[in-house]
Amino acid sequence: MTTIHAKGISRRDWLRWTALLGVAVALPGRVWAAMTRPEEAFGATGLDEALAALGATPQVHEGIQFTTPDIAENGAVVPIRVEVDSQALPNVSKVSVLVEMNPNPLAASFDIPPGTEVYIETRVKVAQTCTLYAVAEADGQLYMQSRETKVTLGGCGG
Amino acid sequence: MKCLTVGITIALSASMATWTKASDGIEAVLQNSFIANNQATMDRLERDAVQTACSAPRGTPLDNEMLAALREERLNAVVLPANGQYLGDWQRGAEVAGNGRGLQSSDDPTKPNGGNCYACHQLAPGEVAYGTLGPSLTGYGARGQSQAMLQYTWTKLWDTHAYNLCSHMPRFGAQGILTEQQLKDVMAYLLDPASPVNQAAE
Amino acid sequence: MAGRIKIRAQKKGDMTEVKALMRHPMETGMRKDQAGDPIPAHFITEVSVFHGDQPVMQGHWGAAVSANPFLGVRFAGGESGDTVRVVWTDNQGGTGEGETTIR
Amino acid sequence: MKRHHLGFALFAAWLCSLPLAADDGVFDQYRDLMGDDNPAVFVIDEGEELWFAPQGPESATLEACDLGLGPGVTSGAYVRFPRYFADTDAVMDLESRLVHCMTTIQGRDRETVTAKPYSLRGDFGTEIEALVTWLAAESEGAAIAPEQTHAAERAMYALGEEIFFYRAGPHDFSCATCHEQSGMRIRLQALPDLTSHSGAAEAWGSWPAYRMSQGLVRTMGWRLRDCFRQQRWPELKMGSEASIALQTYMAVNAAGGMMTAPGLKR
Repeated sequence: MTTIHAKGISRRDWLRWTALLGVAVALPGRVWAAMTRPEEAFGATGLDEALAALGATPQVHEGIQFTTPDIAENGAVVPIRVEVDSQALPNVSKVSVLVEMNPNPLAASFDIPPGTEVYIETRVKVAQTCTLYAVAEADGQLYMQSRETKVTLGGCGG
Repeated sequence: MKCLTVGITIALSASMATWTKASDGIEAVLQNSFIANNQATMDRLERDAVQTACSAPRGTPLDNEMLAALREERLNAVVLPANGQYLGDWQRGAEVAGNGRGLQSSDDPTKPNGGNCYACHQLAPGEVAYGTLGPSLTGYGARGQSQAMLQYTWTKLWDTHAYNLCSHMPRFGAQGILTEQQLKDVMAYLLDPASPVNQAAE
Repeated sequence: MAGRIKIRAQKKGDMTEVKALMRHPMETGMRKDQAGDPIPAHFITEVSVFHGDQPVMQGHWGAAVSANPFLGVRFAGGESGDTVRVVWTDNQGGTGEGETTIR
Repeated sequence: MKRHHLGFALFAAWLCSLPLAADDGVFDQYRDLMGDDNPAVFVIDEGEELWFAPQGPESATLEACDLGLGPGVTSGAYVRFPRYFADTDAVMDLESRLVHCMTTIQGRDRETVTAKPYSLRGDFGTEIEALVTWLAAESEGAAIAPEQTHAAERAMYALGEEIFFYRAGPHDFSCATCHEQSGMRIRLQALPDLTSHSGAAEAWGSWPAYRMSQGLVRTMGWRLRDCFRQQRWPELKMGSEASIALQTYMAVNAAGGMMTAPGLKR
């Protein structure tokens, strides 16, 4: 993994990820996951509560590029993309996606080891028209971008 | 292919033999092909005079006299509001216009039916999810609230066939889809100057 | 038939782009079935992407990720023929795993 | 290895089959972001496995099932449906033919195999849905060419046309209410004109389809049943004469169009 060293990984991070890897090989998924899953944030039922559980109040940062559709054909499947410009915002180690009006706003959280571009695409459920947030953690600080996505009624409405 | 929007168009251009009823076997086929499900019972497959007259496949010759008589009959059967009051609450009317449920096998029969106006019509300019099967009704209130206008609009909602035989629109009053109060609320949603239908887009 | 994953991994310059589609219902636990009984929550909680033996991303998911989830990530490096592996576990103890080689 | 490219091919086909923006392109950005991955690829695999899985009292696979092109011939079979089968002396759609094979070849109970052909809320796919999805994929790229040689097939078309325009129920809805005009939509959903070749080809050619709102692949049999639910009619029975007649009407109007199923829909 010369690429990882070339990117200037800290010794601490390297040890953490190799340790995780060791566990992962022995026990796929379950154990190492439990070490880092933000349970409290997932259980939060309001946006502020979820953000508080993730750490602190995030600052808006232009280095985060957050793409969601302005209008979604269907709230059950809303495609989202989070990209972080590592020049503008280096050392991002975690990215979270929140949907303001969902029963539990935190939809997903991603741990990013050094060497992985911060580029994540997935699809989330959006219960109703509201604001979506992408929150990035770098060097212990939280940064964010937000986007409104309108969810429309489709078909015959019944 | 030419697009015929309403049956009356077909009716006026027809001449030869007449469309009265589908082939004899179709009722039996439908009885064997469907099964009652909750409130969607089998008697719903039986057609009344309007449904039968308006089931002609495209290009079928029609009986103009029969159709004209049927339209007249529908017009005479319209029930105007008992107290002469046509306008209810536009805010409740907005709910009726946006609600697509009611009378389906999957619907709760204890809940009020919707009118589902937005399925086919544009109404408030701020709502982007509107259908185009019917004409846009945005700014409908500009037509005013004269007695003639109130009665015309009520009649369209009560039984569209009174004016436009074989229109695609449901007979919200005549078929008991909406209550008299709901119809008044929809009337207000269309005609009240304060209704979003009659506001400029944001 | 949960458990399956379709993966594509493609070289893009000095990056590798991974796209994975997972077979999973992602039930929130808040829906009711036709009879009105609650449908139990059933969703992927953890998903990881490996390049060879190296982890390149770990996701923690809630029930708000869509059914049959899609995940796209990019990592530095990767050569044609290298193995990319995606594994997940769900809240009912189910697991899924799939792998492919970089094209 | 063919299957690996299937998703991409399907997507390309789907792009080509997109309706001419009755929705004014409002979802273009959404669809761009969605990209090219159709979860129906899983259901295709599941259907293929079910075809080759021994089942029922006879512990038989469906390989002896004749879909019209001879026992076991699956490639290109779907685009010829609905069609007349001499062994049952009936015009059948794919779903009812599969039920026939399950009962005659595998010895399974008809009531059981037809008890729940389509997923209900909370289900994650049925055997019929998977088999139909795989068999549709086995006709991917083929021209829609339903049989119209037997008198019974032509009678089915005529019956289908009549049912298409038959208005009934408290809302006076027929199929034609929503599907006899071009370029219209309900809410934001574009409606195919099923009386026209292009509309019928687009619709018939894209079912079965993965419905994103439900996280499931749905078949044309389900599509019709759900249309009638929304028409406020009673429930359409799977494999019923009315269902097969309407499918014949659509398929014949669609003849010459391309099979692109399984589609990807709202």
